Amino acid sequence: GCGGSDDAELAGSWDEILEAANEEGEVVIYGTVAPDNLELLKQAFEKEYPEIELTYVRGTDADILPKVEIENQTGQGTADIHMTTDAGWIDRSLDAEYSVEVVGPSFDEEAYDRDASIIEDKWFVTSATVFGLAWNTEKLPEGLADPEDALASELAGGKVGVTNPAGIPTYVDMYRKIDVDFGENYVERLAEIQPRVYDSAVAIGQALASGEIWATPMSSSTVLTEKANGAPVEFVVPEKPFGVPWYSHVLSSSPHPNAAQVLADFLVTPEGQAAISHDFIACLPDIEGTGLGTDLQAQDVPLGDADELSSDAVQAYQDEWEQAFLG
Amino acid sequence: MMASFRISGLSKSYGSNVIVDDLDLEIDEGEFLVLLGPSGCGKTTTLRCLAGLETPEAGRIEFKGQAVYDSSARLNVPAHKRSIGMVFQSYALWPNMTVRRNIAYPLKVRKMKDAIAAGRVEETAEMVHCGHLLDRYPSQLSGGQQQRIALARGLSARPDLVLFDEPLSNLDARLRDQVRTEIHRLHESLGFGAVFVTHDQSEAFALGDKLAIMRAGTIEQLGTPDDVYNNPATDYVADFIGMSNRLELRRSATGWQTGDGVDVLVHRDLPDAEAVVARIWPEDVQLHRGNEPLPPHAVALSASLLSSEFGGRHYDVTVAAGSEEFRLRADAATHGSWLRSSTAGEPVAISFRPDQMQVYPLGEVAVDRPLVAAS
Amino acid sequence: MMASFRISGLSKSYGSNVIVDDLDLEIDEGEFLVLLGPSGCGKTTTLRCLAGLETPEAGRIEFKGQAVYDSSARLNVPAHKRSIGMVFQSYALWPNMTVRRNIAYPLKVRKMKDAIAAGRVEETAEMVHCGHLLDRYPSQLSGGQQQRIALARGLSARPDLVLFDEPLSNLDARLRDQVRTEIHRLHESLGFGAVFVTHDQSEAFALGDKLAIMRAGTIEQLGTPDDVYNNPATDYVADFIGMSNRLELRRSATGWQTGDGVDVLVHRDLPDAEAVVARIWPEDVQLHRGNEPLPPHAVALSASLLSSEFGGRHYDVTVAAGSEEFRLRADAATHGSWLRSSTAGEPVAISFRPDQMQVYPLGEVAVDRPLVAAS
Amino acid sequence: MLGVDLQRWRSRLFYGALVVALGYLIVMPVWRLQTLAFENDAAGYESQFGRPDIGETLRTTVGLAIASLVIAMVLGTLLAYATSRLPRRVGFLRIIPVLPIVMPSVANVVGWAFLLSPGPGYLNALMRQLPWWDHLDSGPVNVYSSTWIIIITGFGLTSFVYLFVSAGMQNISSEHLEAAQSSGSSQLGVFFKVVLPLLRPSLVYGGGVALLLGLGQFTGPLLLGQNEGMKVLTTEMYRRTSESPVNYAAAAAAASPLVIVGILVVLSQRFLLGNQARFVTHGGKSFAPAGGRSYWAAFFVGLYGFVALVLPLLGVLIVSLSPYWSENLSWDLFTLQNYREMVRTPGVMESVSTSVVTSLAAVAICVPVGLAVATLVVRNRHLTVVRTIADVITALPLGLPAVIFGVGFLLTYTQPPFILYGTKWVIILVYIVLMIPFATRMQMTALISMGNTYSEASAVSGASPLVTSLRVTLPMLKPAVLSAVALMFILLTHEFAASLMVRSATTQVMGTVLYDHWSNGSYTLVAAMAILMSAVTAAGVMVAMLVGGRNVLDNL
Ligand SMILES: Nc1ncnc2c1ncn2[C@@H]1O[C@H](COP(=O)(O)OP(=O)(O)OP(=O)(O)O)[C@@H](O)[C@H]1O
Ligand SMILES: Nc1ncnc2c1ncn2[C@@H]1O[C@H](COP(=O)(O)OP(=O)(O)OP(=O)(O)O)[C@@H](O)[C@H]1O
Ligand SMILES: [Mg+2]
Ligand SMILES: [Mg+2]
Repeated sequence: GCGGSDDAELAGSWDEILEAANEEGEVVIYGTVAPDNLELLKQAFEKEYPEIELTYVRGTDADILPKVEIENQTGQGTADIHMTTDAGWIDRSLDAEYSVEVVGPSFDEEAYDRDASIIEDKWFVTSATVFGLAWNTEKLPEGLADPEDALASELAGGKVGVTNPAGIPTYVDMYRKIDVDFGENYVERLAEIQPRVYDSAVAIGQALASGEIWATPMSSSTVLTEKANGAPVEFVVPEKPFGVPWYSHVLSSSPHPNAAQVLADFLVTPEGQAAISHDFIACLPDIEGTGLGTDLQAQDVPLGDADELSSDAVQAYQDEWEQAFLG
Repeated sequence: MMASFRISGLSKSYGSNVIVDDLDLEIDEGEFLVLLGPSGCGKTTTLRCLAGLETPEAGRIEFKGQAVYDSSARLNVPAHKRSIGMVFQSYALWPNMTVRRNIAYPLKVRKMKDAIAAGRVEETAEMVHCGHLLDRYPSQLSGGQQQRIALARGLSARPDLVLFDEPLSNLDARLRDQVRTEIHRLHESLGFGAVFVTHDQSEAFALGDKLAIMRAGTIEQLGTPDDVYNNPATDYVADFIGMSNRLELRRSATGWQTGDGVDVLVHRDLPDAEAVVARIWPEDVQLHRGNEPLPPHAVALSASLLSSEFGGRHYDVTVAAGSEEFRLRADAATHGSWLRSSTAGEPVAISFRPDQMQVYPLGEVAVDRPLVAAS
Repeated sequence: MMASFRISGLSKSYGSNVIVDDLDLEIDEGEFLVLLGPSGCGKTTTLRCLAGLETPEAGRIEFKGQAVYDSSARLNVPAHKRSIGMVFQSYALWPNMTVRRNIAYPLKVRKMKDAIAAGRVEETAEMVHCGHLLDRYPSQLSGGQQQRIALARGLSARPDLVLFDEPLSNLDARLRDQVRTEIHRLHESLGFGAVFVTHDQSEAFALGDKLAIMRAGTIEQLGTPDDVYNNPATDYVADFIGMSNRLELRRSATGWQTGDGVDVLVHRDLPDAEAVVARIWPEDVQLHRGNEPLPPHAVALSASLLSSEFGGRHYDVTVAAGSEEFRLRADAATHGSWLRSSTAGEPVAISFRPDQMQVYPLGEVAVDRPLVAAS
Repeated sequence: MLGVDLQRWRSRLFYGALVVALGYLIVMPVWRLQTLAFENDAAGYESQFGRPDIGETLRTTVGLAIASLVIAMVLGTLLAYATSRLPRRVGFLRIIPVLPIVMPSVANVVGWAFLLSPGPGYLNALMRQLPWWDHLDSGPVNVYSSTWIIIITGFGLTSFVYLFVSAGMQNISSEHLEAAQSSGSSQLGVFFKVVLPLLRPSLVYGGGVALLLGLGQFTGPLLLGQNEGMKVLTTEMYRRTSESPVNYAAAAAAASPLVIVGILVVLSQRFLLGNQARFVTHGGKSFAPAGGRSYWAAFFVGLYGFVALVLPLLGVLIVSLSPYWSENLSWDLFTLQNYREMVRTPGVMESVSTSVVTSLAAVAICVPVGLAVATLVVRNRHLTVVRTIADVITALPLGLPAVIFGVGFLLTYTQPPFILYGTKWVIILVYIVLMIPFATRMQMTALISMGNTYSEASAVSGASPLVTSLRVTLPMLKPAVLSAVALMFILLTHEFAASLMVRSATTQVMGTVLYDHWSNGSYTLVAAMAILMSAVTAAGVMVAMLVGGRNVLDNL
């Protein structure tokens, strides 16, 4: 791949980089993190670097990954930094020269733990999400204490919501993990109570708020936003939660290579974390508004195994899953 | 004979426009009535009220003594339950059905299976000389053939009353004559009652047992063709049926004279009128070359030639006499040779007998005859 | 006078259908030529080739000595570069333009600004008596008014040649007469060359300086109306122009006789023919009541009454004489009263003078006159 | 001397170039897709058609299309008949059957979900107040069942069928119906024996289009069909393009049956419409069914409007005003928060302007191109080959789901010779391709019904062909053009299936923003966005009506 435009080159020292970044004046991030967090990030970053305007683009991996690839192929870069949870793609990208090394000083802060956090000096852990138990407090006032409660017979026949893993490696990974972590044959027993199937975690959150379903063992923490809006929902992280870390990298097709480094650096500062990891798991300790009531840190959440998540493996699991849940 | 179909006090408006205005009309059994009138006078609307395709506001319509519409009894028999046939200007043959199915349709929907079995379809097609076209589609027929099939369709169920809405006006001159004669003969042999709408006076004269001349939603004159031709009731009727020559007369010391001061003898008593209008048929006006002697006792006017059109045994000549234009028919044998070589503007004279004039009070008022009674 | 517009050897086919077949025609300057023929004979196609709207396969068309189409030179001047005006059957006024803009259009696109400034639009509108309609849209006009405006549009640029494609056939009877007279007068005052297509023979006779009767893509007869009326070249022409009475004659020992054995004197020399067909105009046939004495020296046939239609000063009567049907005009004054009370089937007689017959060899062959030469 | 030939060659050259350009634009993306699907020994086909559930998928696709087609045909025809019988006083009701297309299909589907979701659906909640249902705690209607997906899809297609059928009805002269009535047919008899048979061409054509739309139906199965695992070809294509890694080859393969059916339908329509003479009813007066006008018709049209338009819109509106989707409605919960948030979200307002700009640009290009193609097909019968190709090519996009073009464009315009990715141009190009059939067909119909005489009258008046088209043809086509513009604007501002593929992250249109909200955000924002889209579309239509008069929608 070729880099950004000709006049966009990375400056020498960090100070020069900062100066060049101000010159560049803008930076673009693509991410799959919730839009609210990206908005918080924008505000925090522009407060810290008033001369640089941050633009964010929120999309699913299916949306964003092809675009990143195409921008790299064509050399028509738009994005500077890209943030994803797709382990397989991260793995493949290391051979494809999609990324440049990160140079910011914050990566070397002790609290960040560079060795545990950065892959090949390019991909750095940024945040993490965990899936938890959630319920509608009007329909189910007593709530859920652990995953086993979601299998109660009164919830059988469409009062529990689950996500369709169709083609999404992360969800396949989740089903495999909770089948062990949530108790013996958890997935099989879950299928037996005939839960309602949704296309995404977001859809489950909406259904929960509306009372269409009463509970779910696999809610994303974004239901907390609904809760803040007054919706009758509650969310807890179970003992052995399933989670996914977000990794970010600076793109080699970046049109603003200096600003990109500055933003990368900012992401792993406490200010950056307070924004990007709000209601998620931060990659630094003790950040206000993060952690979801646990003391987990993003580095504790392992990245999926790229081999187990090959498209053949995902397809095979999908067939199995459909047999159990929709068959 | 008792009137078989009777319309009384019929009124119909669209919004605030009164289209049919308290109209009375009777059609005897087997009678062929022609409704003649200018565009927009309400002919079609009247016909559609008769058919039941339009709902009038007031009045009563009787078919053979039975009311099919009565505003006071709130009765309105729908179109498909009246025994009618209808022939439209645009033929309105169903393009997706063969000729046979088109003609058979009225029999089928009226469940007249016996008639179909007895060959009524073929018989009716034969009557309009289209027996060989039964398996074609309408789009494969000429206009004249289509209109004949439409006629057959209107007649196949042998309805009591057949309604024609300008069925000939889409046909060209020669076909028009043929289909007209066809209709005439069919009527004579089948004897249905008929109402025929047209605004072509020659059609009306040729076909009608009786003529009704309509004007703005009412009947201005009802009579036999002969009666209407020779004694048009009003100036309006005279104008409409083609009595196109018009001469205004004013009372003079001795009697009546034209604007140019020519004395004209008027055979009618017109005590109150100060000015009248006289109407003369083009056929009754004689043409004279400038130097010819003029006939005695005739009204003679000097004029100048405007144009002449060859018509076979006659010429249609237009002349200007004073401020009026006159149309007349000049015999080709007598006038042909000089007319052909004459040019516009050539001085001529015209004459007509005073008793060939119809005289009406000036103005657009409808009047009863004799005029004395109207004054 | 030299022919101003000349068509020679014109041919045009659609696929394998030859529509116009090696046709020759000349139109003199200021001449009004009427193309008369049955539907589908190629009148419109010929007209469109003249206009440049259709590309012929072969032949040559000259406008005032200049070729505008020549198949051998591969020359084809497009329609908009020929100096023509055209009046369509369907008016074809542009509905989105006012009358004024419609009439001004030919001047504008030909960049004749001076003429517009000089008031040509108003003048032309005045000529068709529509000066007061200039600011209306076509949809606000009656059919007759629309056709007048179409006329004005066709004339406003004062083209050399004006083409009319059945401009009157969408108008009703009374309007047709009016607009026809209008066209006649405009032609006399402006003197343009004109080709007028119609299949109405009375229109053709009334308007034409010359008549061309077409048949299947060729000209069957070309002559003045008078000439065509009195001496139709062929049986086909005679039939088409309305000489509808037809009598087949066979050679007998003494001369010629009808199928029923009535002797008929034929004034022409017909050495080879065994059978001929005679044509007689309806106007030339006399009607006689059963008991009347028949005129001497006339061909007299006994017949039975079929139907009669009132026509004002005359009746259109159809009778059956032997196996033939005859149409004739009976004077209303003489025959009116008994005709009105007569019924179909009543025995009558008809007669006509032998010199009023046109005689042609039997069969559909086109022949030149005198018949002797054709045999 | 060379006049004839030169002129011929000039028009041949012009139309040839036009057809080549259109061919590249329309055929190339499909070609690219197929190349991809056949790569590596047709690995794409193998991966898509080797799936165990492919039979089920195909059956569902066909079943959904046919069942919803039947609903749409019946409703569309009845509506067309009913609107022709509206009492004069409520004649304005006749625009109701086309109004549902002003609402984006996502909004429509989501609206129904809000209303009829078995648990919190507002209508279900209402129905559970009724005595015979008060024992239920969910239902009685389950909008996620295939029955209801079919019904909702059928409703969505009804407007299209209506457009074709009512246009067909306008062409039946009233005398044909009165002839049947005076022959003794009752009103019902007239409808079945005369109206329906005469409508056959419109029914075949409208049915063909609705069938293709039904086969390409995406929103309903995707948004509502998850529960029961409903799979149709389009959702499969979507899955293949949204899994990781993206499998474009399999998506392309999944599209193939649709491409084939699409081409077949387009060709057979062409064939059927070629023999239309038997159905043309000439004659002056336009369709006005016999037997007068009826308030039942008004009631029926009104009811349809209420069910197909007002109800789902109401559902969406309520949700857009709520802080979260809930079955419990109370006035004090209503808030404009969602709208405020929507306006604040970066990109939303830009997406409105991008949508409007790209749609207008596409429309502005489509109109003259469509006119040129229509002129070629209608008026240049001597260019046999070119005109046949043009006719088929321009009908093609109607037969193919927009997603296909989206993917095809993504593949085509990210490679030389034209690298347009990331620009608005690629969106405009897709939009042009999607709309070419409408632009062409509508102008073609207008040209045909206009006839040749108007332009011939201009030619003999001395106007060259160019002057004629500028001064006569175009002004006379104005109503048809405006209607086409209105329809294209509506469809384009709602577009998201193709836009999703070719948008770049910073060039968003309204449809893609709505989609993003749907997949990442909350339904309340989706609802607000849907209302915004409807408002923008309605505003566009209003402008068209201001320019073109009230009957812009009637002329559709
Ligand atoms: N459906 C309608 N709504 C409103 N006005 C109408 C309607 N039908 C007819 N009219 C008006 O009623 C008047 C009479 O119409 P009608 O069709 O009866 O006339 P007509 O005598 O048949 O004329 P024509 O010879 O042109 O057919 C006309 O002025 C017409 O504009
Ligand atoms: N574009 C065409 N393609 C094929 N055949 C045609 C075309 N135009 C005309 N014809 C055929 O050519 C023949 C002559 O047509 P034309 O229009 O010249 O006849 P016409 O004498 O004007 O008849 P009418 O009096 O009916 O107008 C007809 O048989 C017609 O079917
Ligand atoms: Mg009428
Ligand atoms: Mg013609």
